[in-house]
This record gives sequence, C-alpha cells and structure tokens, in this order.
Amino acid sequence: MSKRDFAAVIFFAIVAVFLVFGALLTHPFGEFNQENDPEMDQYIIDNTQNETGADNGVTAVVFDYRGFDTLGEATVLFTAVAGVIILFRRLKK
Amino acid sequence: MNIIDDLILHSPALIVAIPLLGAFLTPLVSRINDKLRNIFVIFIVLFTSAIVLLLANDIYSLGGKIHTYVFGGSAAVTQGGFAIRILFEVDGLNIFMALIATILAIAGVIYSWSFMKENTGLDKYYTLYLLIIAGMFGMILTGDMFNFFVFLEITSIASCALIAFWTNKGKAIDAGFKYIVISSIGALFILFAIAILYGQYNALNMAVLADKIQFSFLDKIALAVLITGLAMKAGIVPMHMWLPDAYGRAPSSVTLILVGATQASLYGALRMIFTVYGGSLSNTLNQIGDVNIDLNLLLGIFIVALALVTIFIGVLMALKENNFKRMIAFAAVAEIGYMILAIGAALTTVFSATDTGTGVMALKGGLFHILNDALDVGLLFLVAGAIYYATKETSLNRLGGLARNMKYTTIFFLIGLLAVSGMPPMNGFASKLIIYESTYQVNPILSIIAILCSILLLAVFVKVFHSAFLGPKQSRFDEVKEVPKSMLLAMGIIACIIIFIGLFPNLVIDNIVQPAVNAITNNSNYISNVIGGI
Amino acid sequence: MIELQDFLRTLGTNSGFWNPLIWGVIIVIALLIAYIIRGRGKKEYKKQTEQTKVFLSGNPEPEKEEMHVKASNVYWGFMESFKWLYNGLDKMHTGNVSDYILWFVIILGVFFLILGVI
Amino acid sequence: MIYNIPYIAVVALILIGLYAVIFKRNLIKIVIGITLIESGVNLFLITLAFREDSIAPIYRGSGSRIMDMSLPVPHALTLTSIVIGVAVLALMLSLIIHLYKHYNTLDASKIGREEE
Amino acid sequence: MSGMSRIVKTVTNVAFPIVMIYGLYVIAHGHLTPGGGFQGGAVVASGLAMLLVAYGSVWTMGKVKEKQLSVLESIGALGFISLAFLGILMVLLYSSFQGNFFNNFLINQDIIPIFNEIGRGLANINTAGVIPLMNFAVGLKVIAGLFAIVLVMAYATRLKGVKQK
Repeated sequence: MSKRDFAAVIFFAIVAVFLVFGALLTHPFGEFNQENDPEMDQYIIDNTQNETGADNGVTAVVFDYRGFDTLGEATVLFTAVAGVIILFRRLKK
Repeated sequence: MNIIDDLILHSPALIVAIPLLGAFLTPLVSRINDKLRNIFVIFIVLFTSAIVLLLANDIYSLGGKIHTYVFGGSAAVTQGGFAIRILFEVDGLNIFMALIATILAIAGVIYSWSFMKENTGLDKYYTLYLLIIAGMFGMILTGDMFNFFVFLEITSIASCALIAFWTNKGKAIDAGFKYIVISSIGALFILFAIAILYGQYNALNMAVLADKIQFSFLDKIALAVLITGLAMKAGIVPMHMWLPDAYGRAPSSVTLILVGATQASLYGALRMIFTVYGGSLSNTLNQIGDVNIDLNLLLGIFIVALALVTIFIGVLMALKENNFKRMIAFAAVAEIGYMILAIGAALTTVFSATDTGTGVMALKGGLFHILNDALDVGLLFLVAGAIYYATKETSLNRLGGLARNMKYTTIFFLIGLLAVSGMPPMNGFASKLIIYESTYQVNPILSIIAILCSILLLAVFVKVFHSAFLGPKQSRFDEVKEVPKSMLLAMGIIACIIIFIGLFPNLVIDNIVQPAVNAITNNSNYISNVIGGI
Repeated sequence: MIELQDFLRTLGTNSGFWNPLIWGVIIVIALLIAYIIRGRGKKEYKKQTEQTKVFLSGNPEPEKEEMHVKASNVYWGFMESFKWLYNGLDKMHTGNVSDYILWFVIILGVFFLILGVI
Repeated sequence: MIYNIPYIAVVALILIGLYAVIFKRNLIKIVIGITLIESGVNLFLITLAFREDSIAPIYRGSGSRIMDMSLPVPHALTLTSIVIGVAVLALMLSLIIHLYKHYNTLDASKIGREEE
Repeated sequence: MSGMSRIVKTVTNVAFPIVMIYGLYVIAHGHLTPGGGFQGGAVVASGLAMLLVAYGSVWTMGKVKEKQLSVLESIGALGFISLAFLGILMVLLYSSFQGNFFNNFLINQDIIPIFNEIGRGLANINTAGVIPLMNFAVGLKVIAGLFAIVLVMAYATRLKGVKQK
C-alpha cells in the first residue's frame, strides 16, 4: 500500500464519517415541524394558480418563480452544444 | 421616465442578459460575415460595459446604496421574510468585481480579433467567449445560491471548451479534461452544500440564509464544503495543479478571461464567509471544557497557513518552470496567495471587538490586490500570447533577443513585470504595501515571508525578461515583426490602467475599494435590504 | 467630483505611506547621482580600440548567438542548492487528475476537523 | 434513525463516486464516478422535496386541494441539475474521444506526458 | 457506425412517429400535466437518436447538418430570452406597473387574449401566460441541442473505411 493510498484512505474515512454523521443529524425524511417549516414552498403551492395560472406547480416554479435559473440551464445546454461542435470542428481552413 | 432611468433600473438583469443575447445571436450573425461578427461581439461587450458603468455610477453616487432587482416582477418578494423569486443584490463588492470583469472582457475581445484570426470555428469561439463573460457577471451579481451554482457551471463548461480549443495539441485536450473534472466535482459539492442549507432553512436567497442561519453542525459541514469547493475553483495550493495546465494550454485571450473567472469564485468564497456566515462567525465562542475557542480565529489561521503555502509553492514552481505561460500561471497562483493572506489575516481580527482597524486595512489591501492581480497577470498573459503569435514558440529555452523585433511588447512586458512583482510606481506596489503592513500587525513573520516571496517573484520575471527579450539577436527570429494593432491596443488599455492606478492609488481606494470593504464588514445592510421590506 | 488635489494625496496605511510625487523626486535624485558617478569614470577609456576587445585567455571568441544564457541555466545554483525541496515539489505535481481530487478531499477533511470537532 | 436511511444512501452514492474518481486510473471510470456523485446530489435534492402522505404539486379539477403537496422547488432544482449534468457529461466524453485519438490509451497516468 | 439490419429499421419507422407525438404532447401540456419543455424535448431527441442508431451517422449527417441544428437551437434560445425581455416591455401596454425581466406578462390581463386564463383543471390549455410559449421555445432548443450533441459525437467516432449502407 503506497503512501498516497494510505493518505487517501485516511482522509476518505474522515470525510465519510463527517458526512454520515451529518446525514444522521438531518431532519427525518418527510417530516416537517416548526423549526423546518417549508413556508416558501407552501406559499408557492398556495398561490401558484392565482399568480401564474399554471396547474403544474413544478412548471410554475421552473418557468415563472425561478425562470432565470431556467435561462441559465438552457444556456448550459447551449454551451455544451457549442463546445462539442467546437471540439469536433475541422482544423484546416 | 427616460431611457437612462430604465437602463439603471433594469441594469442588473441586462448586464447578464445582453451577453447571453449576443451569444445566442452570434451563430446567426457569423453566417453573414466574419468581420461583421467581430464588430457585433465587440459592440455587445462595450454596451454591457456601458451598463456596468451606469450601475456603478448609480451605486457609488449614493454612498452605501444597494441595488436590488427581482426577476419576475412583483415587488412583493418577501412575505414573512422569505424570498420566493430570484433576486440580484448589487452592493459595493459586487460592483467592484463587475468592474474588474468589465476591463478583462473588453481587453480580451479586442485582443481576440487578430490573435485568433488564423483559426477555424471562430463563430463558436466568440459564442463561448460571450458565454464566459455572461457567466462571470452572473456569478458576481447574483444574490441567490442556486443561481450562483448555475452560472458557475456555465463559466466552467464554456471555459473547458475554450481551453481545449487547439485540439491538435494533446496537452490542451488533457488540460481541458482536467479542468472540467475539477470544476464539475467542485460545483457538485457546492450544490451539495446548497442543498444542505436549503433542507435546513427552506431558503435559497443569500440574505435570507444569512438572516436565518444558526451555525449548527450541518451548517459547519456546508461551510467547509463551500469554502473548499470555491478554493479549488480559485486555485489555492494544494488544489492549484489544474491551474498551470489550464492557463498554460489555453489561448491567451481565453486565459485572460479565466483569470476573471477564478477571481469570481474567489468572490464567491468571500461572499459565503463574510456575508452568509458573517453573523455566525462574528459571535461564535465554542466551549471546550472551560476554555473559549474563537472559531473565526482558527479559520483565519488555517486560511493564512494555506495562503503562505500558496505563495511559497507558487513562487518556487514558477522559478523552476521553463514554459512561458506555465511560469506566469504559477506566478498567478502566488498572487492569489497574497489575496488569501490578506483575507485570512482580516478574518482573524475583523470580527473581534478589540480590532484597531487592522482587519479592515487587511481587507482593503486584499480587495485592492484582487483588482491589481487581474490587471497585472492579465497583461503578462497577453504579452505571452503576443510572443507566441509572433514566434510560435512557448519554451523560454528557444527564445531570445526579441526586444529588437517587438519594442512595444517589450515595454508592456516591463510594465507588467514591475507591477506583478510589486515595484513602485506600479499598482502592485500599493496593494502589497497595505498587505505587508496589515499582516505585520497580525504577525511579523507573515509579512516577512510575503516580502521575501515578492522578491523571488521579481527574480522569476527577471529570468523571463532576460531569456526572452534580452540577449544577442537570434538569426531564426529575423523575420519576426511587431504584433498587429488590436493586440497592442488591448495590451495598451491594461497597461494604461495599471500605471494610472499605480500613480493615484488613493482615488481607487477611496472611491472603489472602500465601498467594497464596507459591504463586506457589515452584512446587516445586505440582509435588511431584503428582509427589511416586510 | 474629483478635485486636483485628490490626485496627489498620500496613500496612508497604519504605519507607512506611499506618494508618487515623493517617489518621483527621489528617483530623479537617484538618477542624478548615478550620472555624476558615471561622469567620474576613467578619461583614457576609448571605444573601438584594443581595450574593448574580448579576451578569453587566447581562446577564439564564440559567436554571438551561442552566448545567450538559456532560461533553464539561469539560477542554476539556486536549483542545485534547493534540490531536496524541488524533488518533493516534483513528487507533489503528478499531472494526474485523481491526485488533484485527492488533494481536494484532504483539504475537505482538514476543514471538517477544524469546523466540526471544535 | 430509520427515517435517515435516504440520506445515508445519498452519502453512500457520493462516497462511491469519490472512490471511483480517486482510486481509478481509467478515464471512463473517473467520468462514471463523477456521474455517481451527481446522481447522489440529485437524490439528496429530491429527498428534500418529500412530505408525509403528500401528492405531486399538480392541481387537478378546481383549485381546492384535498391533501397537501410535496415541495415544488426541489423538483425544479433537480431538473436544472440533471440538465447541467447531461451537458458536463457530453463535454467530458467528447474530450475523452479526443484523448483516445491522441494517445491510444485511457490510462490517466499515461496521457499528457510527452515532451514538447 | 453503419446502419443496422432491416428489422431494426422497420421497427424504428413504426416507433418513430409515436415517440414524436408523445414528446410533442409532453411539451404542449407542460403547464398542465407532469413534464415540460426539457422532458418533452428529451423524449423527441431520444426518438431522433433512435433514428440515428438505426440508419447510421453518415446517412443522418447527409440528411441534416449540425450547422442547421445549431441555428435551430439559437432560434429556440432567442425565443426564450426574448420572451423574458418582453416582460420588461409588454407590461407598459396595459398597466402603469413597471414590468421586470422574466415577468409573466400575459397573465392577469385582458388586452392580449392568449394564455391569459387562470388554470382550473386539466382541460383548458389556454392558461398560464408565457409558460406554454417558453415551453415551446425550450422544447425546440432541447431537441436541436441534444440531437446535435449525439449526431456530432456519433459522426466523429464513426468507423472509417467501413462500407456505409
């Protein structure tokens, strides 16, 4: 076992321990109470029909409440297409 | 209302949206004519810069004004103190970084005109270039955590595609692959931290998070992941190794923008530490047994240690390197170390009640050095690209005597050399002077090491200057001529700004750096500007 | 908005200052001193005479292009004396993407130890 | 404790991905590790959306809601994250194609080593 | 890669229109049912990728070039961002309220009679303001983008020298 693998295993174990401990400390799956009350999402669920007119709450969030993220997301896809095309371009003019 | 008010009102959105619009239009425009496409791209960048200047004037004129822009209209963003929609929040720090990005963008686009002329696929090149600019502005201006992640990914993907632009070189492809692996893993961990924060507080807005955060164990994990991911994106030793590959293999016009992207992620780290976690770090005294341990003191000490290692290793590797651009890249790593040094030294003192202005002074020096580093390192990379353009040589061992052929390039390199190694009267001296003195009051050893490494940095560039420009005339460089005008213009712009800042540092510090420092030190304005609405 | 005297104000730090005007005056004085020292050189020095010829103990003078010191030979002594350090640094810089991520994990672990335990 | 099993699964996915990235030399395996990390993060985001006995946030019929709905925002974030992952994957794979064309190997310790 | 056998091509010919229709349905009903521009676009792009696998990259590249696809994608992205820009301008038509970027300018108004109703139930597609239009723009963009990526990568990794059917 080389020195690199030794250090890798040690710090890998440290990170794993902390992440698992954090996972145990997260709020229980699917349970919401006073301290982690999803007020923002509750507001969106209550007002999505009146504010955006959409039945689909997720689409309302994607295209209206957080539409700028969606623009960035579309831009990421555009970027990937441009990158792939520029990588496979012909080099000689 | 007249058009200027509309522009200023919508400027945070337009600064990001207009480069995006230009990027989407570029493939269509380039089907018409190539020269028209170049003019179009330059026009887009200049228009964006004009809007940035308008916004900067609007913010600086009214002192500590914070310009908040809500996407999707309705002014009621914060019922009950939670922000539903994405909002941009522009204060002194944001606009400071935005000005840096503006200078780099203008110089890079003008430089690209002649530098990339022989290559194919230029329409996609300019598209990706505008996308990097838009992603940088988005990272800098946004006030929403997830939006920050999205723009970080835009910048990373576009940069990766441009780093591997010269696909006939295997090493360029290798550097691009390393960069995309590094940046995607860093961004994924940042997203993981954002998800942890969201799961706890059900909020994605920075100001709302900074208001709600309680610094529990999960928050500490999120802070560690955020700082580490952004530090890897910013190229801090020992996570710097992607940086010489990426900077060294990319075309120089791309490297110039990459410097800005790196500092945008550095800005992200600043924002996370001082704004989102600022309230928590400032009043955290942890009990172990019966001793109080100041957490931000520990954090600051660790960051200072990282900074010292960064400066030291960056300078030593630069001294050893023989490839022109890789050497400048290692010098850039060392320069980043100076900023981190100032930030860590500030973190140790600025939150403590018994602070005699040292922390604020260190922050001032660090932020001022961000500006100077962008200009100096950018100018050096442009000079390296000019030499590659003229001689098609990257290794310093095969260069020599170029000062006879390329006079203006030599002068620009001399300016960059003096600036990056902190010699008066260039701008690097002013910021490094502040950093030395503030760190001296924290601990004299820090400033001593910093000064020694700055001297070594001068030695590095003396080596470059000697082996590339001085020396006898080489016969195989007889037909080498001065580079075209647009490249000279781009280098000249940056050089003029460098000399101006070096001669009149007070103007910059009082009018531009001081608002940024104020924006960092009291995050209560940043929070109350969003939460105070209700 | 910006008056003229703003351009020449001194950049005051906590204990030091930096003023381009004073620096300019000092650099001019230094140039004058250098010129005076140069002026007091030997009078019988003449160009294009025997005394300016290169004399390498009788050996022929190598041609100009070969006399350029290559970049890898500059600071040769420095590299040689710090070989122990540079060996470690070269071991550290394996151009290998897995190691980059390994460094990331190491720093992450150290941050966890600092922030989580305390 | 039993309610934290999904988060344990998330951490397990992320750690498996990190293991693949750190200990494997094959470029394809490194990319697989990155996608594993990404799917772990997406799984974490989508677990945050779940609420006890809730339905998808889609209104059927008139606006009156029978039972409460799961949180809509994490769905949107996951969608964005998935698309970003697709983009990154496409770019990485095309770079690997180029690397294989240049070096005829996928070993990470053999590429980019030639002298220039 | 060269085209596959006749069986695969026949099955592709049968399945391709169904996949297309389903994807377009998902795009069009994005604001009413699960789905949206990205999901439907991914479905349609997978149908096109099936065509690519069945008939080979050379044949497909003969039919459609990646330049045309990138132009198509630019048009989709332009539609999306121009809808966002219209949020600034169009609101001035019917209200003194100053609209913002990404403003949903079609909802809660009666001047422009498209998509301006409040959604009640699955039946009425004439709801949700600009969201259906954005769905269409993003759907076009995703179709073109994903198919361009698959096409370019398949064409770059084709087997040289093999006889293409």
